[in-house]
Amino acid sequence: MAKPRSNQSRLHVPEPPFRPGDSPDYSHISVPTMHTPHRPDPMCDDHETAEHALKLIRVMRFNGDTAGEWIPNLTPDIKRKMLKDMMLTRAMDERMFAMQRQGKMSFYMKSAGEEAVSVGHAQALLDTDMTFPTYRQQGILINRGASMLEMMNQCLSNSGDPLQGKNIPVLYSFKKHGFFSISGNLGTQLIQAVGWAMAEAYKNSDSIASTFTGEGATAEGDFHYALNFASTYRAPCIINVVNNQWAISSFQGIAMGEGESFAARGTGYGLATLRVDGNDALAVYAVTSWAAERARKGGGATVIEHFTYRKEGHSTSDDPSKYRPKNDAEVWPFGDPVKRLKDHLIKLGEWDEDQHTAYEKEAKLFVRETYKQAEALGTVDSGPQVDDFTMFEQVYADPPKLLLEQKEMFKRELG
Amino acid sequence: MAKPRSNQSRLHVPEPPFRPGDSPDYSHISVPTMHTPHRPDPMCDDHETAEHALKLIRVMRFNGDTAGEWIPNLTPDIKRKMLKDMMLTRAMDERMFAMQRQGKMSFYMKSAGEEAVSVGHAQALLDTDMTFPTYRQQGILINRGASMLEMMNQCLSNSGDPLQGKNIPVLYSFKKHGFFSISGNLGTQLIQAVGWAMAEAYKNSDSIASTFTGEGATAEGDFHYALNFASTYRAPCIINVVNNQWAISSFQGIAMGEGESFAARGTGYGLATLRVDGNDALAVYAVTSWAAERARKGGGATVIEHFTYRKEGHSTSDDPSKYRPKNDAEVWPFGDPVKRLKDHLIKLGEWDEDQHTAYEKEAKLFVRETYKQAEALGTVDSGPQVDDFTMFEQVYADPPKLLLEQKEMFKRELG
Amino acid sequence: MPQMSMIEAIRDAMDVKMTEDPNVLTFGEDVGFFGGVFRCTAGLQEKHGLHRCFDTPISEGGIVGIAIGMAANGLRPVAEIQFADYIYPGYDQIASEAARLRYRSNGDFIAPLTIRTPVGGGIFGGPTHSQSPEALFTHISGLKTIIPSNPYDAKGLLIAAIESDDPVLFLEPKRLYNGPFDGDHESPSVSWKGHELGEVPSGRYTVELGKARQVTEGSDITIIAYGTMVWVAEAVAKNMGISADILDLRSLMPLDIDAIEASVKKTGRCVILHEATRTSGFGAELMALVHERCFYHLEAPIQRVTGWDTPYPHAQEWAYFPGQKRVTAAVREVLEAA
Amino acid sequence: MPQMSMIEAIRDAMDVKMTEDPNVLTFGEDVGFFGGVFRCTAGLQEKHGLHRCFDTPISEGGIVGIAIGMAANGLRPVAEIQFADYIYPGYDQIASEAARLRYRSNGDFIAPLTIRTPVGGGIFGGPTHSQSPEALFTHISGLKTIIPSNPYDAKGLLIAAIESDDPVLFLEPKRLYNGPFDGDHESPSVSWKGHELGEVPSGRYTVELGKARQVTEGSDITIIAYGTMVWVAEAVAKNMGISADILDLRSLMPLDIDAIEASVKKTGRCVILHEATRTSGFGAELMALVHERCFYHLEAPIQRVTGWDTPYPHAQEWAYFPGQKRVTAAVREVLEAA
Ligand SMILES: Cc1ncc(C[n+]2csc(CCOP(=O)(O)OP(=O)(O)O)c2C)c(N)n1
Ligand SMILES: Cc1ncc(C[n+]2csc(CCOP(=O)(O)OP(=O)(O)O)c2C)c(N)n1
Ligand SMILES: [Mg+2]
Ligand SMILES: [Mg+2]
Repeated sequence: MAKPRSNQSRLHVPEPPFRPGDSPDYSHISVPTMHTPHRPDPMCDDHETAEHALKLIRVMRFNGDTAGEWIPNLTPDIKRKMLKDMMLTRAMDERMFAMQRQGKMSFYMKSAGEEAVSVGHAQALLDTDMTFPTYRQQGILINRGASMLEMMNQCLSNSGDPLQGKNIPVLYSFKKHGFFSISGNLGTQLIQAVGWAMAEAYKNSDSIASTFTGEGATAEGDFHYALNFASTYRAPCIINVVNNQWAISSFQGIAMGEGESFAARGTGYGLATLRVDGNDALAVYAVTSWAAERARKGGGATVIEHFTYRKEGHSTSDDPSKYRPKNDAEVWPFGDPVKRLKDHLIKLGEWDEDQHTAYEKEAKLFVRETYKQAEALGTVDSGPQVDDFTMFEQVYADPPKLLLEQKEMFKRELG
Repeated sequence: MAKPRSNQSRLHVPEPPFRPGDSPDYSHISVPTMHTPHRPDPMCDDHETAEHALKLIRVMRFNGDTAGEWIPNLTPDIKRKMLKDMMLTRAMDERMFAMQRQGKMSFYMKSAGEEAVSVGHAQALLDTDMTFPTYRQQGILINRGASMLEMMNQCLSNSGDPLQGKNIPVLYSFKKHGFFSISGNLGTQLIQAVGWAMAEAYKNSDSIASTFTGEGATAEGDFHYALNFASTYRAPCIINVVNNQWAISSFQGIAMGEGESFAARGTGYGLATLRVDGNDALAVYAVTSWAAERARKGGGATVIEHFTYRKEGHSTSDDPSKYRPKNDAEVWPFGDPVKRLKDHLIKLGEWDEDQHTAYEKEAKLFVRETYKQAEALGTVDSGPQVDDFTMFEQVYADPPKLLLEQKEMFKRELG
Repeated sequence: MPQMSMIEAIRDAMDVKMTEDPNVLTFGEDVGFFGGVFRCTAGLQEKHGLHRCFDTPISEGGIVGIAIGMAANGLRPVAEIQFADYIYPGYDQIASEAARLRYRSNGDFIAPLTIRTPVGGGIFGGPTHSQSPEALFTHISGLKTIIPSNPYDAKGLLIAAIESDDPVLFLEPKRLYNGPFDGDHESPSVSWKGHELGEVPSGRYTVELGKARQVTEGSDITIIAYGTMVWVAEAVAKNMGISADILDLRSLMPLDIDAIEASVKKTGRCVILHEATRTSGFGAELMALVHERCFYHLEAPIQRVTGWDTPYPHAQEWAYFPGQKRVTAAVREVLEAA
Repeated sequence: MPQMSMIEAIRDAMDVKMTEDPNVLTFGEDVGFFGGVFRCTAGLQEKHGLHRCFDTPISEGGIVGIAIGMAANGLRPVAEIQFADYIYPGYDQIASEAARLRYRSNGDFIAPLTIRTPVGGGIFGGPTHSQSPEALFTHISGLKTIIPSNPYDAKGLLIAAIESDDPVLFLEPKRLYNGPFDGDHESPSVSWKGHELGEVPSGRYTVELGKARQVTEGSDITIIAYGTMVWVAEAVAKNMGISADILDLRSLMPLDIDAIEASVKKTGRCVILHEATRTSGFGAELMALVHERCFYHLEAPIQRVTGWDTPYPHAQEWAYFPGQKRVTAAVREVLEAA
């Protein structure tokens, strides 16, 4: 580990082990292989999961085998679907990133390295379960069969944008796919998801809510509200912390402090707590099923930490080589989530390199074709565009007179 | 335990075991006698205190004996001072409550039943340590020798009020006694105390900060901020949660949910966590010394839960018989903090009933005399009063012109 | 017609809606078993069940946050914030979330919640139990801000708020809970009993959000007020023996700009009252609007009478409160201006 | 004289103060090693040490909270909030605590902290990277609110803010970080290089908080602006070829009311500009103040030109932004009014 940088006072400020120029070495992070913790009954006492908050639940070994108590009962078809969803998510991310670089979009955010979290999680939920995602779970939409054209239209803020240009790229809203409107304000949706889940219980429904935060945003008050209210009212929900090691330029130790895991934050609230290898799609599926069952049966909420790695920049506005070693992502010891599920399927005899290359191409082609259709509907500054006057809509259910007058003022401005 | 009240939905809403009309029976709360947890080294790993968050540290048994590893090394003189401070605090509270009832004050808040928390804690700190109290730690001021006349003047908002009528009764500010200005907004001072402590570390000073919250207010975001920032920057501070079982009318289970203790909230943040019998002044002293030593030596923050009971109404505006059994306080199994220290001192042979009665009288007399002096300086609506124009002062260091103009407007209004 | 205090009228509004619509529920600090520190929810838990009227942790951000999630999921939550002075930890959830959810999702999700909270001074509550923060909310597009001045309006407006598909902030002047208050703290308190506006129909009725109430009709001057200040305005006009158009706004956003404009165009003179801090208070917006629309009809500069640019002091409460003296002086000046 | 962008000037202000006063330190999200998402603190950690310029958790409430504690304990913290749109979780700590600590303790404790945060649109940031929430702060007594429009002022005002014994909210128009912006998004961007106001003296100097800058002197009309809108005002006046008194307020609270009053009394006509949402924006207060003081000197109704009462949309950014067209129309109307 790198030596701590000079600090002339007793004020302790944590620093990441490696900075640009360092040769990162993660041998201090133990990669559990066989000793994945046991799987308690989903209706167990929350105490029984305290150790799970500090361990790491894994299903797939690096050689493609599966091991331990958490192996989910999934058909090869479903596993192939998961792999394809992850590949499609990645293909879309790559295309959109490139298009942003060409000036077609104001902004984009990839989920590279984290596809197993969104896809594995979504696969284990019911369609009636509402998800409250951040901007890095586009895989949920892909898994739930949302229209990629609509997603791209949103990113382009074009004439086909379901949000009519009101929001920045990636901040989707797809109620029809159980995908809550993403807020640009970090953390806020955590407690809203708890409220949504409370409403499900109130209505005696079987559905649950599942909400996401990055590890960085756990520092917001909303995270505390969510854990506390979920505990008090035994809300049927899942609180997912995606620990991808980085906020923007801050490493996870800034949010974590002297704590040992983000899952462990839930322990003091009496919530179930699981920590999972977030690059292991089957493990993500397994812990999600466990937590969903617990929630659905009235056992209350589970905090799941998805331990993963943000392989690329925070967004198109970011350059990670400014604050971490260039090869950090490569030496990260948990591998790539797509490759890991691929290796597993190949080992099973349910997938091969040719199929993989073929689907890679197919996904790329599909994304390219879809993007073409999207661009034909315009971009934020060219082609068919959203009518400017739509900006006055959906502020209120019934717009106040003062707002209608402003619409008139704007008409006069345009002449 | 009382049966839960009817609830026609799956939404779980916690309820206290007893309501008015019930016969409270706290036999389910175990009162640990000899098995107080062991005392680790104050610089131990935070893990070693995880069990302490769920147990209860005690020093005094009900018969006045002391037991266990936490017995503090205190002279009889200091113990007597603590007893007297507690008695004086109680005597003042009683007088002020009665005077409020006579209309002399707009409001008052007693600390009955919780005197050991404030006095025991203050006794274990250094004068240079800044405390960030709530409205129920007046015992800190008494212990630190603040002028009771000034305190009463504040409550009366009279011509001698150091705050010149700006704030409501009990929300004292005594920088000279290391007593931070109490905010009417719950929770806010928790994170401010962490900032104060960070500044001490930044300045390489040995002083620490100690901050308080009721168990109810732990639900505010500031509690989370405090634990998180204290952990990240290893701030030299103590975070005290006074669990007196009640917010206003809400029992502690509303804030706690499925959690097991408020001290345990700190575990997930990697902070040291102690839970103490808050009616045991010697135990409060002991845990405070431990946490103060840890903080001063660079070991970071400790969360201390003081397990106690609010014997009376929340404030003069409250009537607890509306929401809890009338005799709840009496059957509460941890006794009265004054009586417990008294019994211990008597057992030691350092105090007797006569001395006790004598000091009770002395305290009462002192309070009565002091109150007379205070009332001579006026009350909020009679006698010498704060000049109305002082309301324009201390808004800014240098008042803006618009504010000075308002002062002139007010002059004109008075004619 | 039943006689009600404002507290009872507010409680009745919730009771009516909870009885009629299973999606309506209410919660907040001390709201459940105890029935609220001002007793606005007393009896509702017993009548409607633990799951429909309950206590929350002391967490205003959490309270608003769950209300948003519930509202998006089809319920009609009525959340209580114990004092408006404590609403700020929930400010982000209100301004960034409740008010913006419809817009940012282009109508895909909405947040039809109501937040009730007591405002205003007059009970020696000092800096943290007396604030009137309405202007911090009227600046937030997407939010409706309502403030009744009497039991009849309180019930009708609260029912309309609960039924509104937009998030509504419902401010309750605590000094009016038990009776009208004309700003003279030295005279004995009056109750709503026997007061015309204390006559509150049973069952459901609504008062439209966005319509002002014409308190008195007159020709000399327009006095724009809301909440407690409506009563001060009425007392001042009466004592001065002037013929005033007094408007009780009731709804700050949406605003009854037509009523304001018509009145000032008629009288040519205008005084605006509020209890909140002067600078950037809602009076500034009202003044701007009147100026923009009625400039050529004004015979004197508009004046506003407000609280000062200081926190609400404890002992100097009546020096802070814009009472009859301050209002009278302003009205006189405006009337006497050439 | 050194040439600086506004980013460099802001960084230099902190550098100067950190060099001169060991009690000054700065922190915020991504502020440390990385130097801030807008690079305002780049290099400060390396130069002054890890303990004087560091990253914080993503917790605006926590950031302001520790700043208050530090400030009360004798330090001079400069806290960065990454975007003003994210300041709301810290609103309670700012409004209830930083702004009130001096008052409620009658001067026993003070909170001399500075909060820096970027405001305004023009970078396609949509609803959550474009807001101008100044009016939510000018209503808070005890707080100072500053907004520079150029590098020279930015440095001098920030140094004055750090030295002020009051809490200061320091708003940085992000569209001006790298150059002046006249509201015409279609013309090529300009940089501060070579610009007169990009000439920034080295070392310590201050610009007094509460003094407006007279941008141009004129006799036809007064245009009151701040932040980005100052540049739009200048372009409009130039293009229209009118003789305008343009005031760059720089400080909203304390406000240079004398300068405003003198100017409007001279010109008799006034237009007020801001980018924020119209209703209850700071323009309302300015309009109220001008009305109160200059009524008899006004030859036409004052107009305000503002953003709309909607969230800041993404695609319709330039339809929302109060650009030259909107401003020109208002100025023309005011000039032409009888
Ligand atoms: C309330 C708030 N504060 C700050 C930001 C700016 N911001 C956007 S993303 C980000 C980092 C988030 O990190 P993390 O929570 O770990 O999520 P990740 O991007 O790693 O998925 C920051 C600081 C914001 N959007 N909202
Ligand atoms: C932010 C905020 N919300 C609500 C209140 C109103 N309030 C004052 S005291 C109180 C109960 C506090 O309970 P607890 O934290 O347990 O402290 P205790 O009174 O028991 O010492 C409430 C709800 C407040 N003062 N501040
Ligand atoms: Mg992250
Ligand atoms: Mg309590």
